[in-house]
Amino acid sequence: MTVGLDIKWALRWIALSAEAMAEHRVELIELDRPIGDSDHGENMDRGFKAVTEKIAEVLPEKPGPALKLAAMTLISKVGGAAGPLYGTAFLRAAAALGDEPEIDAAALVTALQAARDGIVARGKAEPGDKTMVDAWTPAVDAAAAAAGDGDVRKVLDAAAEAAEHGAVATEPMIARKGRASYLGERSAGHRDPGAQSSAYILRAAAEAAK
Amino acid sequence: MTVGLDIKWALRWIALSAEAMAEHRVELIELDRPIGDSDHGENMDRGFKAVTEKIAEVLPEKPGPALKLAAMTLISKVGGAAGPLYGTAFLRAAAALGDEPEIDAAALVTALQAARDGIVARGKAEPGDKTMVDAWTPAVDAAAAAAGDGDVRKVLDAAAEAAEHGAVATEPMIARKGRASYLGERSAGHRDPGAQSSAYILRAAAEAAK
Amino acid sequence: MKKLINDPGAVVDESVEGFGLAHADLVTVNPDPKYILRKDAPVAGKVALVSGGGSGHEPLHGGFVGMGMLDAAVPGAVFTSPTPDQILAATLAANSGAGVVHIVKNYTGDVLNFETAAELAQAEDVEVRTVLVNDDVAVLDSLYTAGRRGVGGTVLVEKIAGAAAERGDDLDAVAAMGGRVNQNVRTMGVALAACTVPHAGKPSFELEENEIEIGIGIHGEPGRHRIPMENADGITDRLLDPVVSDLGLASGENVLLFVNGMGGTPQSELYIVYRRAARVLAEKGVTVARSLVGNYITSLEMQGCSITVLRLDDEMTRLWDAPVRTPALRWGV
Amino acid sequence: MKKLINDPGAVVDESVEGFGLAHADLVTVNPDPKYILRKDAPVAGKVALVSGGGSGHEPLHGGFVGMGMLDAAVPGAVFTSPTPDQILAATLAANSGAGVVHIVKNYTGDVLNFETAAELAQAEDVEVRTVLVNDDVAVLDSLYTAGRRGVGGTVLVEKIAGAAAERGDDLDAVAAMGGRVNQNVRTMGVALAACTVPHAGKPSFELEENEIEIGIGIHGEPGRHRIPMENADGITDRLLDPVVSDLGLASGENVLLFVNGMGGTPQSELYIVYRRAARVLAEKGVTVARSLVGNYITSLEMQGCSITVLRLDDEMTRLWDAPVRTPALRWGV
Ligand SMILES: Nc1ncnc2c1ncn2[C@@H]1O[C@H](COP(=O)(O)OP(=O)(O)O)[C@@H](O)[C@H]1O
Ligand SMILES: Nc1ncnc2c1ncn2[C@@H]1O[C@H](COP(=O)(O)OP(=O)(O)O)[C@@H](O)[C@H]1O
Ligand SMILES: [Mg+2]
Ligand SMILES: [Mg+2]
Ligand SMILES: [Mg+2]
Ligand SMILES: [Mg+2]
Repeated sequence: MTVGLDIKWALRWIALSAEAMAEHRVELIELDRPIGDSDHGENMDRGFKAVTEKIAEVLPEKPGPALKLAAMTLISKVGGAAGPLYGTAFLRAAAALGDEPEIDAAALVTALQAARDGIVARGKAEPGDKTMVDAWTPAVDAAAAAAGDGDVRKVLDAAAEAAEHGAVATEPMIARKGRASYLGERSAGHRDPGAQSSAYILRAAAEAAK
Repeated sequence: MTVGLDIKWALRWIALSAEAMAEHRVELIELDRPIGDSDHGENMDRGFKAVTEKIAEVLPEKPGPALKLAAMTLISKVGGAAGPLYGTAFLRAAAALGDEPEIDAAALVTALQAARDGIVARGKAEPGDKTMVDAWTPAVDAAAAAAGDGDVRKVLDAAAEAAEHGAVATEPMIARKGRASYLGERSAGHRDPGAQSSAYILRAAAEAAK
Repeated sequence: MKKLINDPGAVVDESVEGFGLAHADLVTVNPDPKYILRKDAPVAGKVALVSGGGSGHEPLHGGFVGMGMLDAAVPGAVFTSPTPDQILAATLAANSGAGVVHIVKNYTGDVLNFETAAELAQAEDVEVRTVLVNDDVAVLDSLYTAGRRGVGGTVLVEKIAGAAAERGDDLDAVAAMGGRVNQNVRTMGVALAACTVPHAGKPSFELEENEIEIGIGIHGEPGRHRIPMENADGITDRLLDPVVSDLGLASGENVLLFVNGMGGTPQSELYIVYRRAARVLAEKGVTVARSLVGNYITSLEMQGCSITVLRLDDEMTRLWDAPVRTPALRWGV
Repeated sequence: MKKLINDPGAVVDESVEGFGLAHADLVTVNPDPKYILRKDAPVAGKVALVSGGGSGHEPLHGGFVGMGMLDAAVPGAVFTSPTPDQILAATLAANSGAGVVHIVKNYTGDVLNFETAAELAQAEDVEVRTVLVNDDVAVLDSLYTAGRRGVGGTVLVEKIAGAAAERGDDLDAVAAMGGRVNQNVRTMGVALAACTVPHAGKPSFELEENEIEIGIGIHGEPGRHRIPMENADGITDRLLDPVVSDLGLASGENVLLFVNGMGGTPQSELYIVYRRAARVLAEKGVTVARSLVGNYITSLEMQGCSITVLRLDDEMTRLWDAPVRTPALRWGV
């Protein structure tokens, strides 16, 4: 049996997410351009930069509190649709993890599910609506399926891979939620920026566990 | 001795001027673009179209009244700098011609001088200031010089040719009057639109006598 | 991208600072969390109106802070809704005890952030009501989508609900008046050229020399469809028809006609559009009792316009005419 | 060229017609000869103010017709000064018997056409005084040239002289007040992109992506020189410095700071410029006692701005604050 995930993982996850947002800032702006308002990469980069600063200031000691700090910072720094949605996701995940110092595969799946459910509760999007839900839902399903032998790394790898496929799968969809929905059928043929940023964030989670 | 100029000439002059303004409308707009405000061709075309209509309405019977009608119409339809300047030119020429049914070479030279003096009186430009004065002044001088043998056609040909050279000669000048003067040294290298329209109008006068 | 800015990341900070300096007689600016407050807020006994949204729509919303309109405006980053802590701070600062009405344009981001702020304010015992503005007929309205956007009608909601608050209506009445305006207002817009978001550095969409985009919103997002360029009368008809039919306007009704510039269109062109719209309404027997023409809710330097029609009743008309004293809208005082 | 117009030749007619429809409470439009008249003109006993010039600078001048400002405005073709018969008709319609002040921007065309109109009016026993506005420091002032252009300062001359007329000053006093404003006001402008005159169909000059034009006027004419793009603070300094030094502003003086948009620049950018200008003036010990920010004298959809500084004394300040009720400027009533 592999070891569980601890505060080091949580901090690395956040750090790698911040790196990914900085690295893909322009790409996420470009994805948001044809079907949105050209700010998703800017929003996420601004948000995760603020999270990084906050983490360095507070130095949380357990995964739950670390994710809660990230959540609160995203809520107060990102704005737009992504701020409250990612904020809620991290907040719910943090609540699910509670004060435990270490996370096993089952707890991890529960936390990912809570994150996804938080996004759905706030945004009311269903799978197929061309939103970040289309990355998170397959990710959560794959994570649950991979949890059998209790390896958190396998769980995270499965989630990341499924999220990546989910993001790609948003391309032909016609948006029914978020800004892209204003375009109606013209939204087809473009990848959803929030689904793509979700894939990067879940990939960061998997990398952080290596 | 050739015959003098009569009402037919005056009406043809006006008609050919109107044609020239319509034909060179875009060219005169383009000359006004780099050193002015892109309206000279539009102004002159609008003005001479109105003159043509007025002439058809009133059917003046002598050169002086015909030019006076043109003057009043230009003043009330053109606006800008060109309206009052051309208006004054035609008005002064008309006054010089008075009610005579026929114009000989001497009277013609006097009328052209009066026109030029009218432009100078209103606009206060001197030769070399890069304005229509730089077409009219050499035209008047050439007309006076050609008047010796009393041939009005020679007078008009000389005036037209001198005006054409005068217009070309404005190219290197640095403007000191009119809108082009705001550009200072940057006005050099462009032909003055008003000098060019003056050349067209004086050429129309010569053609009308043929 | 050529803009009169220093740093794409500082556009909102510097612009709001300049705004505060220029209008120090009417507003104060709180730099962090950032909001713009009516100079004499909180106004004792008065219901407070707070609105906000992404920046780049100026004069909306900051330009409408002052007597007879908003008590506070909360600017987000360019085209990005503000955050709950900003909205909460503005709500608390504006509240005199009579409660606060949030005027929220219907975008997922605005809705979610204002929702969170309202919950937080209520947790601090501040009563909040929310008026959601969703007047854009370019967007199909359905329970299963994000719904219609809030666009031009927002200005009219803020003015008329602001007047209701100023005359002393209570919290529910002010919110109800905002809702009444929203129910009677519809808008549709067109872009001749896109705008460039400073941090993006590129136009938000590309239009050929001979194309226009019909049904655009106010965030540089593309519209419903793209058509070949038409003349002003033709474009006006394309915008006005769906507005009129969605409102179900009948002969004999009174309206306010609002032709709004998107930021980069000369006023002379807005009046050419106004002329046609006024004529078409007159032909339908509709009386244009009030009008507004100008740049009031913009998309940076976008070229284009929107047409908004508000069905007026006597009370709304009186509230429209009531005194207002803000940087961007001022009369009667 | 993409514009919300029907026919390049009908832009002014249709736009002014729409303007008249939208502001029928404040003005009446005479279609031919074309002028815009204050609704209640002639105002008994009051000196009348008449201004005008080429169209394309909206809201100037029509937007400033009304109580406390102009009695009539005379629009020419786009960027072409109006004709004497238009100006004469407006002058006669506005005159109550107390005489008429012509406010004329210093361009050869405007000067000549207003001059002729003034002669014609005087021949009909109407007393006319002319205030020539020439505030543009980008242009070298000399007896041997056309002299400085009238630009942003025109708005301030019209407001302050208008207030003097409204309070009952006589003809010479109103003209003197206009002259006093002109003597104390200076302006300089910048273009980031040119405008397109409808009948010309092409931009009036071409700027590379990295160039700006310093010292532009308001007719789409090129400026004094072209420089590489700079940030907003740098550009502001380039405009403000010559204005301040030409005015000879000293520490302790009061000014009105006016940042004007050329038509295609977002308000947010104007406030970034305002912020810098206000700071620089403050550093020099100059008090910005009044401000104006927005599109008031434009060049169609040109991108850029101008900075105008007016040295204020107490009387000018009072007249600036006096009530005004026009389509584009309104306060105190
Ligand atoms: N109702 C919703 N439910 C889930 N996700 C949503 C919803 N609305 C928008 N999103 C996500 O948010 C992303 C856009 O975020 P962002 O561009 O930062 O905010 P905004 O749309 O306010 O500009 C979309 O790509 C989509 O994935
Ligand atoms: N003071 C002046 N004296 C003589 N001609 C002048 C003067 N000012 C301008 N012009 C002439 O007028 C022409 C411009 O006319 P136009 O473009 O119709 O008017 P505007 O300059 O008002 O736009 C110039 O090319 C020049 O020849
Ligand atoms: Mg976005
Ligand atoms: Mg010209
Ligand atoms: Mg956004
Ligand atoms: Mg002109």
